[in-house]
Amino acid sequence: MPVVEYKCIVKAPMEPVWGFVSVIEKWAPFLKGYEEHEELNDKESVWTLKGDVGVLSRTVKMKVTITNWDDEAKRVEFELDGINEKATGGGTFIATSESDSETELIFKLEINAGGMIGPVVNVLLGPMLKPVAKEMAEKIKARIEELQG
Amino acid sequence: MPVVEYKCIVKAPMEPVWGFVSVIEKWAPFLKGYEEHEELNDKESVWTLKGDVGVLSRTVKMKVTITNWDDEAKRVEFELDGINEKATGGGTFIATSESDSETELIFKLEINAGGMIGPVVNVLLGPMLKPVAKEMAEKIKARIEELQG
Amino acid sequence: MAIKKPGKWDLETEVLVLGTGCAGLPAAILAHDNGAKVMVLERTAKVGGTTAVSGGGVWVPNNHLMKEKGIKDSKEAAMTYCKRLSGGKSSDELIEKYLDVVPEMIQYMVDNTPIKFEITELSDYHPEFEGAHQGNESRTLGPLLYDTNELGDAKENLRVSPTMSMPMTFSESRQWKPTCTPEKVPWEKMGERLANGITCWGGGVTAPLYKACLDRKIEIVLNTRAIDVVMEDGKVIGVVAQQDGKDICVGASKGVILACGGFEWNEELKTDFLPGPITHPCSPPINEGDALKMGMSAGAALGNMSEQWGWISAIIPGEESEGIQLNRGIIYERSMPHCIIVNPKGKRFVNESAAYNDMFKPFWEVDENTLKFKNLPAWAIFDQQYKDKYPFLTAMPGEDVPEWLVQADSLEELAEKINIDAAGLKETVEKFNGYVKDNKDPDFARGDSEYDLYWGDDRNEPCACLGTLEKPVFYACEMLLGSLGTKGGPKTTLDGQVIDAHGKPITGLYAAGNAMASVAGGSYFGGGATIGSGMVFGYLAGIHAAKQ
Amino acid sequence: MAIKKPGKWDLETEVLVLGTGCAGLPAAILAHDNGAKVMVLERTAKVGGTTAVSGGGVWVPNNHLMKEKGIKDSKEAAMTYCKRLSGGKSSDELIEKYLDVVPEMIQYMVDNTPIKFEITELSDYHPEFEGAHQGNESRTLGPLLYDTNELGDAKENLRVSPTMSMPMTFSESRQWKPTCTPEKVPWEKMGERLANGITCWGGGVTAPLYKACLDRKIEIVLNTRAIDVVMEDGKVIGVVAQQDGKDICVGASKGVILACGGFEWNEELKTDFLPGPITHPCSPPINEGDALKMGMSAGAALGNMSEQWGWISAIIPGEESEGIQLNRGIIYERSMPHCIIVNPKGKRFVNESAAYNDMFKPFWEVDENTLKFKNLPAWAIFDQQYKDKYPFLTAMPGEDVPEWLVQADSLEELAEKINIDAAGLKETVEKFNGYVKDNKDPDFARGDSEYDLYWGDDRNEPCACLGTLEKPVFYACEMLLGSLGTKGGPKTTLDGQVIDAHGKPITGLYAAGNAMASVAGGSYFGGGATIGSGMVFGYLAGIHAAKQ
Repeated sequence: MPVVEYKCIVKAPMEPVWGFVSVIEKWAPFLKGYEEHEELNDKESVWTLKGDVGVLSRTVKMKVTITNWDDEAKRVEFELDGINEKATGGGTFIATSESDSETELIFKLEINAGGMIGPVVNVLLGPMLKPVAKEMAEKIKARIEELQG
Repeated sequence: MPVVEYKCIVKAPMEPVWGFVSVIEKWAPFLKGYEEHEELNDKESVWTLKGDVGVLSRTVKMKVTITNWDDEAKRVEFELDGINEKATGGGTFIATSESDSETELIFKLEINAGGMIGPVVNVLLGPMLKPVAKEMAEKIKARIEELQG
Repeated sequence: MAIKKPGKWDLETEVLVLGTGCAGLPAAILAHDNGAKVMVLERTAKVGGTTAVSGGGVWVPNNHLMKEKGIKDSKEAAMTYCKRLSGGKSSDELIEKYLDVVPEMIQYMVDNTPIKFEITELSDYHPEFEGAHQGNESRTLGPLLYDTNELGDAKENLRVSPTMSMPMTFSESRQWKPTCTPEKVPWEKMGERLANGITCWGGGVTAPLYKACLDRKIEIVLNTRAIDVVMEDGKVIGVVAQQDGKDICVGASKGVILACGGFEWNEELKTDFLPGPITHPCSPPINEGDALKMGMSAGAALGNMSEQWGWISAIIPGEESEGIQLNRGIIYERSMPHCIIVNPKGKRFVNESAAYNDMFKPFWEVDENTLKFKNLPAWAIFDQQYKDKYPFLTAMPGEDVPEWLVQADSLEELAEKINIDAAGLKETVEKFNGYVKDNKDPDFARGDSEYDLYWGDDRNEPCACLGTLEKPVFYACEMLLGSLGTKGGPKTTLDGQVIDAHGKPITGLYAAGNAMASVAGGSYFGGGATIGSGMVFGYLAGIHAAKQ
Repeated sequence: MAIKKPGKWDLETEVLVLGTGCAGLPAAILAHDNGAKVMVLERTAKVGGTTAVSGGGVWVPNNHLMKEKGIKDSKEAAMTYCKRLSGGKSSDELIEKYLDVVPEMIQYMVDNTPIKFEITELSDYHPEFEGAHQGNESRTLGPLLYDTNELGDAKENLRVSPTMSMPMTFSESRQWKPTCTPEKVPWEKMGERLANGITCWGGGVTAPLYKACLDRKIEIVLNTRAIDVVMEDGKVIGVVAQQDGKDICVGASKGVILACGGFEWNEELKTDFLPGPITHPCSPPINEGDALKMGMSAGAALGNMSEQWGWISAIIPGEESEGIQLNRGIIYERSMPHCIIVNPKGKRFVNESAAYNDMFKPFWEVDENTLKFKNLPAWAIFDQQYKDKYPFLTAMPGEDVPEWLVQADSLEELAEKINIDAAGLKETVEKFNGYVKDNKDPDFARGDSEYDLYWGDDRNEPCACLGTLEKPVFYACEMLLGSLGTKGGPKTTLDGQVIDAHGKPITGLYAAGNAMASVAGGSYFGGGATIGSGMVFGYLAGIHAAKQ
């Protein structure tokens, strides 16, 4: 099962970082291949992404369900469920205050292609996840730091 | 109705001239467009000719009927009847001794295209006859003179 | 490869035109009238090219005679129509140029040469399409009679058609209908006209244009075949030509205009470019792709290469012209009542009455299993009703059945004689006879378009092109792959300049007529779209070259 | 127009090869092995060209593996077969050259590069024709697995197929039948191989040939696109290429080998030369006719211009590769039981199971009345029996029905959804179901040829490619006009030298692969006839150029 974890330090206090991260609209466009998302309710949303599988790119619809949103611990946990592709997975988002001016962001994602040829898709998917996680985290970092001036 | 008459003087006495002319096989190949002829009997034969009508050339089958073969008068009269084309006509062949060493050959031919568009075909046919008659007569003349040495 | 500049030119001019058909003659006239010294090379001994053996119509939307007669037309309508027909194989700009220039060009020719036209009754070839014109508002102009004695001795140089030589106009032909009621034609009068040197059809175009060249003292060099271009610094400056068995170099300081036809008589080029065969072209056997080869030599971009002006033909064995079997174009025969066309399975496969270019296309269909052409050999099948009423090629109604027509007392026997499926033929004829009774052909829509009726018998009720096949004797004649000419070649600018593979004009090289990538693309706008485009782009090339 | 010699070359070599597919790589290898200094220009960042996305088979009559296995073959038999298939669009001499050289070429590659082959079970594409081979004596060689780690860092430069990336051999594929019994495929193992850099199919050809170039230290310059030839005195001496946004001149003292593919991605050239459209090519979107344009610039004669390696395709909306919609080739889907292809009238029009090149041809048939393509849009129609058993593109049996498949509970409803004639479809399906029961398709002979069965389900009785459509749900997927590449281009001598319009070789210019006028003419000999001819004429061109 392809898994990725990416950490980075944002040069900003916890509050603005968490304030940014907890509003999905703010960072959704930073997700590689993001096309649109629709919030069904507090917990559930449907995301349309263009995702790479090897040299092939597909438009994937995923249902994202937030299973735990902990404003205290600054931690979000979610599950993924493919709508037009057989795939499941989940992830977490954790912000940790490192100092008054620095916050660590941790992004974890795992995804598992299902169906008969899932084992092959996962092999192709694996190398794609890391750059996606990195790009998103770095863009969030840059945006928050920019907003902080 | 297209008609042509062609005369020429052959430098040879009457006998060899008539002897040559009266054997069809000898001069048939000199007729422009001649392909073959088949003798049905003493009087009748079928000729296959490639004939020009304007810039078009057609393979024409004609029945030739000798209506008068006069060895005394050195005169042959014949009638033509188209087999695969509507056409009728006829002609004469006359040899006249001019001197001991010269014989006049007269070749007359008339042909009349029939059928609905006959009037047009005759217009196109007209200018074609003269060269045909001339070529044949001249070739006969040359051949007889050559044979005379 | 193009040839390098020779030490000395054998002949020199400013504008050099290759070919003497409907593209070459206007090119020469306009180049002259725009101030250039002009020379024309003609490979044969005769002037007139493919146009000389054609019907001579010119497709001119918005022409001056329509205006005089109060017939409304618009460039926009014609544009809509032409774009649909070209099938994307011609550019909108080129079509627009054609439509802009063709009325002006015809007016110029009428004003400045002895050529004369009348309005015809021929509809566009898809009168049911948007922007098309019906027969009562025809865009096709027909040439009037022309007295070739006007040419003096040069009359002997005129190319004469082996089949289109009957000197009658479009309107006379429409009145007498030689293809339908030949007994109404005043044949004696036709003979007289012919005897008196009167010409019409294609000759009604080529003879007066030839006269216009003679009047201008434009030098037309016969028996001289250009075979390659001479280039210097990427510019065409002349040609190499064969004359009297030797090569000569002809310099052209302002430009060379390729107007020497297509490649329908060149076996290798046809194989190289066309999807299917043309075994029996209807054009004179002189179009061997000289222009295409010269264009390729010069590095021309090529366009519309898979298309040709399709026309089904037939042969009468033993008929020859220019020393080879004559291929006769088939048109009214397939459109008459009591005649259908079938394939080896005995099945119809096409609207027999549709316009020639388009009804040709199904003849090239390939069977994916056998890799043979599905519909070949194809046969026209007709019955005694037809034979009694209408001509078929040269076989006149009421006259004897010629040897070259296959005949039999039953369809089965006929099928056997021509080696096609007898059961299939019988079923097809039964089905077709039913369609005739219903006055509706659900398989191929024969008779639905006004065009389909033009070559039929309008006395035939209820439809001019539908009639049963039921009365023995039954007849068959093989339908062969003919062509009026190819229509692919060097691509040009709107002024007729040949462009290269990168889209840049090649200085000094022009193409027009069947030598160029045709404005018509995949189809045929209407009667005279061939000659119209030849004349327009010849006209434009002549003007442009003269101004260099 | 070709470019004139520059003052100074930016790069210089002896033999310059353009392209890195199955023609370019052997050309480079052979030119090197025959003593020349070689440089290769590749327009993209990746090595492998069209071959990289192909099946990787090579059609080699009389090959060494057949001999080892005791399979008899003869050049004469192959010659008879190839001549029938080429349809006169290729010369006998060129076919003979192919047959003479292809076994020798493959032996050379096996002996001198890391490439390896096995015998497959694929029959020739018309096994019922004289001289053809059946599947049990196959002439198609399949590449073996190759470990791309052998390439070191250059592994990253390999072009990877978006659809043919499953690393299994022809024989494994025949054993597991992923298109028929995908549940039998060891998918975990496939994943492992992929993760470990193992490639096969086209990659099984391109990767080891790339390695052979690396071993020889042949310089392959990526991201450098040749766009025109440089000529001097009628001789090609180099090219102009685009690199990093600027033009560079590359000199080639012994010759330039055009091996950079066809023109199936160039809209203008397709319009100029092909009779019909290719809207959804299956090749990488890099074949824009650069070779053809360079050939034309140099004055090349062109051949086989109206043909292409036909292949029907389909799309899954949203799937992209190289930034544009991915066109997926359709092959087994149309050949399975319970699936037919119909036109807008709801009628079948083709043997769905016939070989791809030839079954494409009816898709280009034009209606003479409407001037539209008769059979477009075309639809594959199948039922729940199919869906339960077989994959359709990426929709696996037993898995959910994807959005891109149209589905309906009845044929009428399905017809309505895809806007085709419902009555026609119903009648067609009823007729077809009857044919299935009779085990005989009298309309299109589906199943008559052994080839038709190859992509079917051999568990299906009595015929691997015939099954009824009767169990709802019914499904539809549009069949689009794909292509493996065009196959017209500059004509060559038997050594691969490009010839001009007069038949003379153009010194310094060669063509191979889809860049040249193909030896296959109008058809497709068997699996790997594309790659086989690319390799053979690349091989010959490399040798000839090196010896200049």
